Amino acid sequence: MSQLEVRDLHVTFGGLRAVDGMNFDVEQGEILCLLGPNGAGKSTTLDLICGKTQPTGGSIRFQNLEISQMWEFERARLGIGRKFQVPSVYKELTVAENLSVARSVKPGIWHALTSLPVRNSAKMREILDLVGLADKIGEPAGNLSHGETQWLEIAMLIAQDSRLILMDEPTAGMTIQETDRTARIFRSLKANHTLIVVEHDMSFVRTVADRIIVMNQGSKLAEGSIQEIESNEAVKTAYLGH
Amino acid sequence: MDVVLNQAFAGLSMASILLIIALGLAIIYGTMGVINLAHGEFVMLGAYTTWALQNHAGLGVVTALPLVFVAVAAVGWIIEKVIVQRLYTRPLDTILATWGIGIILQQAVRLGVGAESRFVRGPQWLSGNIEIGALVMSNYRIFVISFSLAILVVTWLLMTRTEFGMKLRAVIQNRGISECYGIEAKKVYSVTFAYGAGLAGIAGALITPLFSTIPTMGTGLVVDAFLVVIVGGLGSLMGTAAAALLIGEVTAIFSIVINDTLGRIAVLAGIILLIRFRPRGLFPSDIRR
Amino acid sequence: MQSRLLYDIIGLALFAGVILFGVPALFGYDGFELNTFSRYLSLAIVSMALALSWGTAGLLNLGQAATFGMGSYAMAMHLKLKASGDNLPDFMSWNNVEALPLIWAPFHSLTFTLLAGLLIPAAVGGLIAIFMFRARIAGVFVAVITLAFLVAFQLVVIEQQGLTGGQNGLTGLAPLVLFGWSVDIYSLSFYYLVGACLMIALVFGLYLTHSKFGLILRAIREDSERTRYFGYNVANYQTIIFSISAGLAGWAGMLYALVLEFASPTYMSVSFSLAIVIWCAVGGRESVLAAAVGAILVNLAEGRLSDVFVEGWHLLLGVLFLMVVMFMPRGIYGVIVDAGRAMRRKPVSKKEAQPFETSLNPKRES
Amino acid sequence: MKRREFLGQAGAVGTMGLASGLSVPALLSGVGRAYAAADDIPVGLLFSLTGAVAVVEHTLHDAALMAIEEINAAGGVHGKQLRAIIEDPASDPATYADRARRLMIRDKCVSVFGSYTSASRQAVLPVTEQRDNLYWYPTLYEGRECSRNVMYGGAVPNQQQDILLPWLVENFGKKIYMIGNNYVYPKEENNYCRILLNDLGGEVVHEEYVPMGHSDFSSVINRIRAEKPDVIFSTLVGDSDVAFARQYRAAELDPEKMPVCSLTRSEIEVKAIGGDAAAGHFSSAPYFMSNDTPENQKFVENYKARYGADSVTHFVSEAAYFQVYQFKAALEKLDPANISPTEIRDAAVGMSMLAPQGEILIDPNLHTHLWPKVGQWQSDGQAKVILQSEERITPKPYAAYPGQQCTGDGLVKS
Repeated sequence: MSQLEVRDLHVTFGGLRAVDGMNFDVEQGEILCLLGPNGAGKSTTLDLICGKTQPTGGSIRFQNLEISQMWEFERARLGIGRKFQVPSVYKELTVAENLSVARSVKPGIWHALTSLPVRNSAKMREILDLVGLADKIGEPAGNLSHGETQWLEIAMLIAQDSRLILMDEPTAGMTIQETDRTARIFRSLKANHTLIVVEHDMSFVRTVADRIIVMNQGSKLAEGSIQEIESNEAVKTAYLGH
Repeated sequence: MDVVLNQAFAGLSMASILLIIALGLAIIYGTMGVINLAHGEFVMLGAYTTWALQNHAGLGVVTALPLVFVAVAAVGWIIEKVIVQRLYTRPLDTILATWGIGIILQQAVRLGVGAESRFVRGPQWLSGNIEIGALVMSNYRIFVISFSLAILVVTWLLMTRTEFGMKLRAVIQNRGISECYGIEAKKVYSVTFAYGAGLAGIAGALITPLFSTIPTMGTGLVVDAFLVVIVGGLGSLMGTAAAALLIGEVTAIFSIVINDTLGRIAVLAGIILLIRFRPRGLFPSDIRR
Repeated sequence: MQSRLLYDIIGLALFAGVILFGVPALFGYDGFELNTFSRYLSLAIVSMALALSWGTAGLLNLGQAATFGMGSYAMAMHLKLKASGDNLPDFMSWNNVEALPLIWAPFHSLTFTLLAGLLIPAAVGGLIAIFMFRARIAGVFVAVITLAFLVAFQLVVIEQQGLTGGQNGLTGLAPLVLFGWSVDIYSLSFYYLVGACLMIALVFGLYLTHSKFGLILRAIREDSERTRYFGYNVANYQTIIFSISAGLAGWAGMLYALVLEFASPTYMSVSFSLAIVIWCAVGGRESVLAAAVGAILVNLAEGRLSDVFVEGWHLLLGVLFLMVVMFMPRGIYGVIVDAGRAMRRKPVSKKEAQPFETSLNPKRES
Repeated sequence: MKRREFLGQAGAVGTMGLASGLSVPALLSGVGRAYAAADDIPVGLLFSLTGAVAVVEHTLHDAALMAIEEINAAGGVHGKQLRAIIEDPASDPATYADRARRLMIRDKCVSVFGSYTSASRQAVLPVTEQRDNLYWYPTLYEGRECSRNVMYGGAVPNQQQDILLPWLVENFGKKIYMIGNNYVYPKEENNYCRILLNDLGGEVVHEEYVPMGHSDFSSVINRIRAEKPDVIFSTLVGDSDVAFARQYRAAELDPEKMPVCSLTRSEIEVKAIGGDAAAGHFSSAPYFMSNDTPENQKFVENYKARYGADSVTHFVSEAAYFQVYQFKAALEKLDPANISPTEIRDAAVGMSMLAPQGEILIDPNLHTHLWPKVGQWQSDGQAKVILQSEERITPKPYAAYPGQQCTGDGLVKS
């Protein structure tokens, strides 16, 4: 049984078939990269999995549970985390508070009413050390630089500790060093987490991807390892070959 | 049957007044996302300007209209420059600020002109009724209905057929990019705000022969106009017109079937349900962002 | 965050000192002044209640006056029944109501009244909240729906004259008897009763905002969408805080009806609702304490200024309010926080001084 | 009880008060009644200068203030000046209650003059009765109140309708259409009207109430057209009345065939309506500005001199004016060192004086005996009196409710 099974997934926006019959599986502990030209439906696929968009047809099973009709927060509680293309951290909250919101093992109201907003746990320090924000812990996130904001969001995803993490262009706007560091973090996450990553940076994809799916016009064009994809003729015509 | 016909006309008449007040609000809201709670006070200023022109210059309501438009638009322009412009980055605060402006305008008029109700004479040539069978229509109300339609058409043309309209729509779509192309968004906002205020002034001039002209006259109107804008769909001119018509007619029908109070309650309940299930309004605008 | 808590605790201690000891001493235990101040304190509760929903969770509730009114009517109904003895309340016989309406009957009991004044507004607030937040209504639409509800509710109350006393409201009330103590509203004990209610409400409010619950609400205020993907049921969080806020408003309403000795549909007017918004904004909507202080200060200023400028004080209030919105968007609280920060370390970050923004536009359906 | 006793008691408790805070209440119940024998006599003016009812209340304020200053200019009372303490309750009942407390408790006024609406009077009532103060209320109202602490200067239903209804039925017909704002005053007037109509064989074709401030009367006018009544019996107030009159006129309904007869429309509303739209319709009131008495000539002259040539007096501002003189006359009967609200009240009962409308008298039930009239509005904004009561009419606050009577001992039920 795969961790995530997507079958015949469809979504239509006013006549436009944004995702048109997607089928794929993702295994526990795998890093799957989604490639494709703009408008191929990559981000929409992530939206469908995390619940931002409701599918017009098809099924999404996560850990053998049908999730396509669930609310976003229910899916999140099952263990699906999402990073959006535009960095979205809470700018008015401090770094520590951002992590505390993200650390949502018990998202119920009663628990929230009976807990402190921020606990200085070893886990939190560990995560902050990992992304290099330990000295900014009390800083409002709005004061961080663009790169730091990206790191904070990644830290939040680690804190959330989702089994399946959906990443939309995590390295956009990063320097080469930062991209390398992100790649290292991703590889270290692999042990306990599954990742689906939408990314354009091919060198990054080469470093992290276990498997690649290339999308075009809402459906799967090709699937396989990096070598297989790079030698695929159809992909070359549609995407890589200009 | 007679009652139904007459009531349909009454609904149309209420709708025209709602429309003319709501139109300015809709433009301002649609363009810059500012909920102008001082809009009722612009209506009030329009009424008082009409009164002043009639009393001191002997102008009739209809001849005063262009002057009223210019005067109230000027006030709107100044307010936009001095106050509203500083608040575009925090839209919810504009509700509070414009409410404060409303209080100030109201009190300024009260202190300057006095609290008592002022009398504005309706145009003589529009007195009387047209009777078609049992349907009795007041000439002045027919005039207001036609005028509101004319304003709607003019505004629509202005938005779609002129260079200013093109600039305006560009700014609505994306302010940053428009500015790169040399459109001065600030100027566009100022002009739009002034135009919306001017329309409110015209509304004030037109309703003052029917209602009572006091400094607080705008307060009740703004809530209704605001509901019309929301029901119509943000920034949509035709939506605003349709919503005004709908609310006017439904109010008229309810008030004849039940009574005015329950009619109003029913309309409010309907509006709440509508916003709940169609938060983008009846006719969501395609030009908004 | 530590500093926020520190500010609030120091502030609460100072505030409690001023309210409990300073004010009575300052006014020489004068009954009239204490009564006036009791009025301000009860209004402080409704202002801090708005800070919970508006400041913390970003839900601008323009219907706060409706739930406030419900509380005041609950209390007034109890006292009216008491004043009427075995007879029907006078206004009912004027409206040809033959027997005591069913919904009035339980208000003979003080316990029921106190619970009803708190729980009915909370329940109504909760229902409106469920209705709105399940559909993800946000920003200005919350303001519109609550405003329309307020207008409709006030119309119903005025319309149902036989049940509510209509435009005149409920007057001719008996004094409240609490555990055998007949409450004299000009007494220091009554002042302390209201003061204690405010303190309890403030401590409760501070607890809420400084718990993880408050943190999640602030997160929702900033980006409700994002918060959902962390597994929080945003609608439930919003509903709970909305309902708590409405309940507190009802509580404030009960005290207000006691202070003024009548309940009136004007307590449920749009202008009263907007006045609550002003108090909250002037004090600072981010802190419940600041909102309470704002209510007291504005009312105090209104009381004093209207003595000096009989004709012009309304104008002055408008100008004052506009200045606050434009130049002190976070209210007095923001000024104090910024000053405190400036003292601790020299350069004040520009970004922090910015107010928070609440999304005005509906979430785009893409 | 004598004042000195109160002061003694208050002083004793006052010193204790600081020691033990909780015994202070004992002191406070005395505070409101300790009227210091100062150099002047504080009186409160509680009329809204801002907000929705300011249009009317400001004129009441003006009239009362003018009376106070006239009295002061003539040497005051017992050589003491009246000191007017002005508060603006801003048309909000809660603020009325608050400001009334200031006037009665803090400023120790011996009387407060104020308010127009029933709601505001009822808001002021609790503190007035507790402190045994005296509230001078100049407005016509619904009756059904019998406080020993309110001096009612305006007409009650029987004083407005007893001469009016037979005349209406005789001259215009039996079909009456009732329109009013939705609150207690219109409903009570209509209750009483129905009783009179019953005896006269009249008929109510429709009775309807619109919310306060309602301004679009298209539906009402359509219904009037459909029902074809003989008379419109209106108890609309303020802006609603103005809007109704203007739209009635715009709809070309003819006052000769279907007049509006109002219990509330006065010169001040007519000024806003415009003489043309008001002309031909009727109002029932004890006073019109055109009243031809020397007292009225003086009143109108002084008023215009003070507030401008285009200002108007009306039946409520007349009462606001004469009530200050009633207050003065009562004060004159008392020992200047020893005045209190209740003594002023007791001195005022049974007193008669020449008011602009004619000779009026204060009944033991604290309401006023008045001279009802019916006026027809002219296009110059003035009323022509076309019917005048031959005798002064006794106020019967509970006229619609047999078995209840308001007397000098309060409400008596039999």
